Amino acid sequence: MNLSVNIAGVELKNPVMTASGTFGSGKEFEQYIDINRLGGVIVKGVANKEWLGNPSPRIAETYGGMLNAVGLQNPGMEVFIKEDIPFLRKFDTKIIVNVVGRTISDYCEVAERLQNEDVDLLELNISCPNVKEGGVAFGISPQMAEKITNEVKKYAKQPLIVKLSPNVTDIAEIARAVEAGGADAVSLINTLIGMKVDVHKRQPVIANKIAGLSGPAIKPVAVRMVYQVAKAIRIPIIGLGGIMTGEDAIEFLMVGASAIAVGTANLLNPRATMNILDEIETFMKTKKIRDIKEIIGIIE
Amino acid sequence: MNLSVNIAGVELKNPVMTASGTFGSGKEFEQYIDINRLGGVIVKGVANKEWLGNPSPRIAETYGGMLNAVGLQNPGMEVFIKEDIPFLRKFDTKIIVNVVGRTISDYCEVAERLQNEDVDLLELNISCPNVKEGGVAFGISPQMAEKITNEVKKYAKQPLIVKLSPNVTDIAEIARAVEAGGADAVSLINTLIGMKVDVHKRQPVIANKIAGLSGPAIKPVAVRMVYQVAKAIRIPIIGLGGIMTGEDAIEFLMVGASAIAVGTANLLNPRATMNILDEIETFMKTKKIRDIKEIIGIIE
Amino acid sequence: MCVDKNVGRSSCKIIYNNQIAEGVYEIVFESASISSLAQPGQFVNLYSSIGSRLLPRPISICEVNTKEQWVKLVYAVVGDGTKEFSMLGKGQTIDVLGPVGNGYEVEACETSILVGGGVGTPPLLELAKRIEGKKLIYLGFRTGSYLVEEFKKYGEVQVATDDGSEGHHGTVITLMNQNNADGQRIYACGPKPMLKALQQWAGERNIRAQLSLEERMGCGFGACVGCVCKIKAKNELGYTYKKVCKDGPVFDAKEVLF
Amino acid sequence: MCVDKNVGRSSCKIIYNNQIAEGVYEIVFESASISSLAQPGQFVNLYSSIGSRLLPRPISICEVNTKEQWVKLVYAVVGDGTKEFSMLGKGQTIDVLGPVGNGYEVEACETSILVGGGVGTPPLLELAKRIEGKKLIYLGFRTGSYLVEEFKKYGEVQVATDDGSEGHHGTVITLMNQNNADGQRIYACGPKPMLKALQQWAGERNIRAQLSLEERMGCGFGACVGCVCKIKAKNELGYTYKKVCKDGPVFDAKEVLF
Ligand SMILES: Cc1cc2nc3c(=O)[nH]c(=O)nc-3n(C[C@H](O)[C@H](O)[C@H](O)COP(=O)(O)OP(=O)(O)OC[C@H]3O[C@@H](n4cnc5c(N)ncnc54)[C@H](O)[C@@H]3O)c2cc1C
Ligand SMILES: Cc1cc2nc3c(=O)[nH]c(=O)nc-3n(C[C@H](O)[C@H](O)[C@H](O)COP(=O)(O)OP(=O)(O)OC[C@H]3O[C@@H](n4cnc5c(N)ncnc54)[C@H](O)[C@@H]3O)c2cc1C
Ligand SMILES: Cc1cc2nc3c(=O)[nH]c(=O)nc-3n(C[C@H](O)[C@H](O)[C@H](O)COP(=O)(O)O)c2cc1C
Ligand SMILES: Cc1cc2nc3c(=O)[nH]c(=O)nc-3n(C[C@H](O)[C@H](O)[C@H](O)COP(=O)(O)O)c2cc1C
Ligand code: FES
Ligand code: FES
Repeated sequence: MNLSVNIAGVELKNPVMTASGTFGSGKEFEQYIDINRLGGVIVKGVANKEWLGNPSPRIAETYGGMLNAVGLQNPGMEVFIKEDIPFLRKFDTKIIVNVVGRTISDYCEVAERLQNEDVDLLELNISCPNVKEGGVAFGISPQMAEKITNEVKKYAKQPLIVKLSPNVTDIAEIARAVEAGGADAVSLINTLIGMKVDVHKRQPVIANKIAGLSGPAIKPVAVRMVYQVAKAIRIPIIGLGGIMTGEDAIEFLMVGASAIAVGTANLLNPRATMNILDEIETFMKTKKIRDIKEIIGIIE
Repeated sequence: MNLSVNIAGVELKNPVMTASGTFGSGKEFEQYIDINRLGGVIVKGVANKEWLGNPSPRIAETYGGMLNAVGLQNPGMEVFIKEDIPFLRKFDTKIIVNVVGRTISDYCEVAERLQNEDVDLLELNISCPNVKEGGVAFGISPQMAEKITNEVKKYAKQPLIVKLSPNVTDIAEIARAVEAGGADAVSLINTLIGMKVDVHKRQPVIANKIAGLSGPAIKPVAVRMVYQVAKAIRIPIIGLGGIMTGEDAIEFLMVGASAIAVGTANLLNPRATMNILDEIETFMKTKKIRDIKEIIGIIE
Repeated sequence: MCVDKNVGRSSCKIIYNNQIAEGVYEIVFESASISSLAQPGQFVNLYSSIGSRLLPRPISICEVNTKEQWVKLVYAVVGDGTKEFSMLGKGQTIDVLGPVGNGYEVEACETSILVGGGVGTPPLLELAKRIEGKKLIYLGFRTGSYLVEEFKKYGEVQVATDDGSEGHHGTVITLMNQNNADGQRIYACGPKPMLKALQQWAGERNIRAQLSLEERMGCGFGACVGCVCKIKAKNELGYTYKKVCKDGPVFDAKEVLF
Repeated sequence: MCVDKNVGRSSCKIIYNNQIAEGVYEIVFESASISSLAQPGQFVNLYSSIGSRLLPRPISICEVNTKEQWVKLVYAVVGDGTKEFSMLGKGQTIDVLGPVGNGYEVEACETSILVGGGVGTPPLLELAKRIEGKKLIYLGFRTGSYLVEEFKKYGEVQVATDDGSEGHHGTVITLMNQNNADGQRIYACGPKPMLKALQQWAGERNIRAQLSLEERMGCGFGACVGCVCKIKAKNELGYTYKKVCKDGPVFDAKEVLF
């Protein structure tokens, strides 16, 4: 049984990765899972400098989903390079760095700094709904998305994935723009923008008021967008949004994703990725699928 | 305790309505609920002529939600006028007609035909994701949305609500456009576009492939959009999307909706609107709120 | 006691819920209203108690007892919802709405033919009870059988199985042909291929057949227009969409466009 | 038997789950790993079995028995999740992950002061068991009390209630002042206003105090950075955000910025 897939020249041993921001850099998961089994680890967002993040509360539960407004709290790239890369390199898995910034040059600075670091892929996060600066604006305009991709490409030594926002009218248009800008792959979806009110306290549950909606509730939107993007571009797609089970993962592969990432499910059960891998393998065995690539994009 | 609210000059006895397409014209509900208690009934989409709708399967279950691709099956306005208006007029509630069309003149034709009919409000549906023709395109472009609103206004005798699509980058922009076009109110949200794949059969679950996602899963997106639109326009808002309980309804009122509509919940329990009304009344009693208008838009 | 109103979605107490064949369960619950209102061929909506599974699971009414106020259903475990139901036990409750749908029109005649396939057999039981005259009952299963003894109380039962594990080895249709089955009315419920074959069978013999159809449902009581099937119509297309949950599930075989 | 690894989210069998005060429940479940690993001040994540409620409910560990391999928690019903838990019974299971968090640093000294408020009292029980030396235990409640008898086994207990229904009429802080409470270490868990007042109280007397904080959680084991609180830092802002679930829930009072 062959589960390996290829994303922009990087061979993943299987299509199961962890979604940025839901796995830290893996340290919290080491005691629960065998990180070696993962196709790749997409680490939490890394900026050029330390970001403090948003005030609390940052989390709310919604029906079948959750809201978060962490605001990309991270200690900055130097700490990441010093602490997280050596930790992850102990494992036989690919390292994908989620890059965040406020300005194009912030992003470029991170890409440049990572040039000679032991990192397999970069993921450009232009779609975080929880920070006012830059991030979002780049993800919702095709012109801006193309431009930032193009600029960062000049500094990136590793292949570049661009992570798309679902909060747009036409995601295929944005995908085409980043493809034109030189992206080597796209990942989608980031969180939908949502809000929740505490009707007793008469205030938003989240300090930041608006927040990112993730979890199984959003899966149908994510599947639809991956499907639409797969019809629009030729570079590989990493599909994510609400994946909880092996069958969820297979849905994304069937509509055209070459790999998938598990997000919220990690938070609800640290062993989620292992279960999903097991379920994919069982599915393939039962259906006599010898190579996972047989089912990628089989939905017309 | 005063629950009445005013939408574009029409006084509703309470803010609880039924969402278009989830209540038919009420006939299926007569045996389960007292239709007189409803603030208003928004009937299923009505076109100038009979629409056949989409092939089966039209429905799928998703995590905390559902997909539908009914495709606005309806017998056309003449049947509606002959059968449904007289039925609904037996009850002491407002009648709101959801108007659908393929071209601007289709919409205008329905508005014109209803001029002298006993109908309280029109709701222009420019946001149904399940029909290829017209509908969607009008809802995702501010220019088109303004134009169609403006045209239909010329024929409409009743005040005009425009129903907005959530599948856009900037819903506030569309809301401002329809306000400029002369809309008397807006309602939001219609369904998110989603998709589901049957991994065993290797095909989309819904014959139409893509479909509209509704139910509690989408509530955070709906609340956020109502909040954003409330900050952007001055005409009243009807809030909907995933309302299952009285507290859900109150969330929408608090972020700025003057009334709400119950959709998917009707399908899951035909008495949903009655329970929601009871829960709103209990909430008001417990919190000593004398007039429902006290809490409309209290979230900054 | 007789209840004359469908009371909507309500919680019903389970009397028992037992496996009667591999992956097939029989559930009996208390309901004054459903037991007194139910007509053969109607169904009920069962609801999950897991918040993430919202839609109704339509299950045909197999048998009711108006006096003892219970309702019996037979269902196969095919997915998460029916699996959840299968784990319920005596004394627990389940949310139910019904009876819903347009059942069989029971017509008096000399010989009626009842044809059931798989979990399409249960709804024929209450029907068999209520039809007068001679009844030829053909029951088809993939493997094994269930409810056969119950059916024997009301008519002459013939069983066919796909794997030959019981009765005739083959489909109910080949069995009917083999037996030269003859009657004035056909009542059927089962998988689409069986119904399609029966439509032809009945058409050739000019026998009125009533078929019970299935479709995915959004509400199960006529509100969403989600569960439609193609019914012949005199328009350009030759068909129109009708609701399985409200206009059906039982349709005249002549009307159905498969 | 001793288990040296946190086994992740797993299903635990409930030994009992009883109401011990108005809206307050005591649940005891089996877990070899949690009972052997737990440190005072650590907590576990409880999970709903309703698919629509996904997030963990963090509940402090009240008491464990390593030999009998059980874990006791005490929780108040405040919302849908805790309401669901309250309906579970003996023999049923519940999904649990833990122990998680950074508990109290137990320091030997002559007199320790333990201060609990409401459902902040339970975690102090296992702590009281494990601290050596004299223990002054102050427990505050809105009305009534619970666990008081258990605490009496380990130290001198004083109770305060907001409504005067039991013990001192007022807060634990006023009670402590009244008693001229004195000691070298303070361990506290309870509502924010109580902790804030204690921070000041301890600061004025220069006593080291450890406070257990609460925050809404996304994962409860350090992965999401969702549960942060403000901890003093030498940067421009004067603070940084630390994770309550991992860096805490117990922090030194001197570090916390309320
Ligand atoms: C009018 C009517 C009467 C029925 N009576 C019975 C009965 O008496 N006994 C019985 O065992 N089953 C009956 N069914 C089928 C039953 O409703 C489905 O098997 C059930 O809803 C599946 O639920 P699930 O959650 O277990 O499966 P899911 O996980 O939802 O789906 C599993 C499989 O079941 C199929 N399915 C799902 N929903 C439906 C549906 N509404 N109609 C048809 N197929 C569906 C899907 O195609 C899927 O492949 C009836 C269906 C209808 C429409
Ligand atoms: C480290 C830690 C230890 C805890 N220990 C205990 C304990 O031993 N006993 C106990 O009864 N409670 C304890 N709590 C609080 C408990 O986690 C919440 O009461 C519970 O999660 C509420 O769940 P619910 O579904 O019933 O309420 P929800 O419907 O989710 O919310 C109801 C109310 O509870 C509050 N709440 C929700 N989640 C949290 C949370 N994570 N932290 C604080 N408040 C919250 C909300 O503000 C809301 O007003 C602890 C919390 C933390 C963070
Ligand atoms: C707590 C949390 C933090 C996140 N942080 C990031 C981040 O730093 N960078 C990023 O690109 N996406 C971030 N995301 C988005 C996820 O990577 C993912 O795109 C989204 O949650 C949808 O997938 P899911 O439904 O499987 O969680 C975060 C999501 C969550 C829930
Ligand atoms: C089965 C179904 C049919 C619908 N038909 C219509 C329609 O005819 N016109 C319309 O404007 N919206 C239609 N909608 C959208 C709803 O009115 C509503 O906007 C949407 O479902 C979100 O609300 P909810 O989550 O409460 O269902 C339909 C929704 C469903 C589920
Ligand atoms: S299922 Fe809703 S109309 Fe039939
Ligand atoms: S709750 Fe996720 S890091 Fe603390």
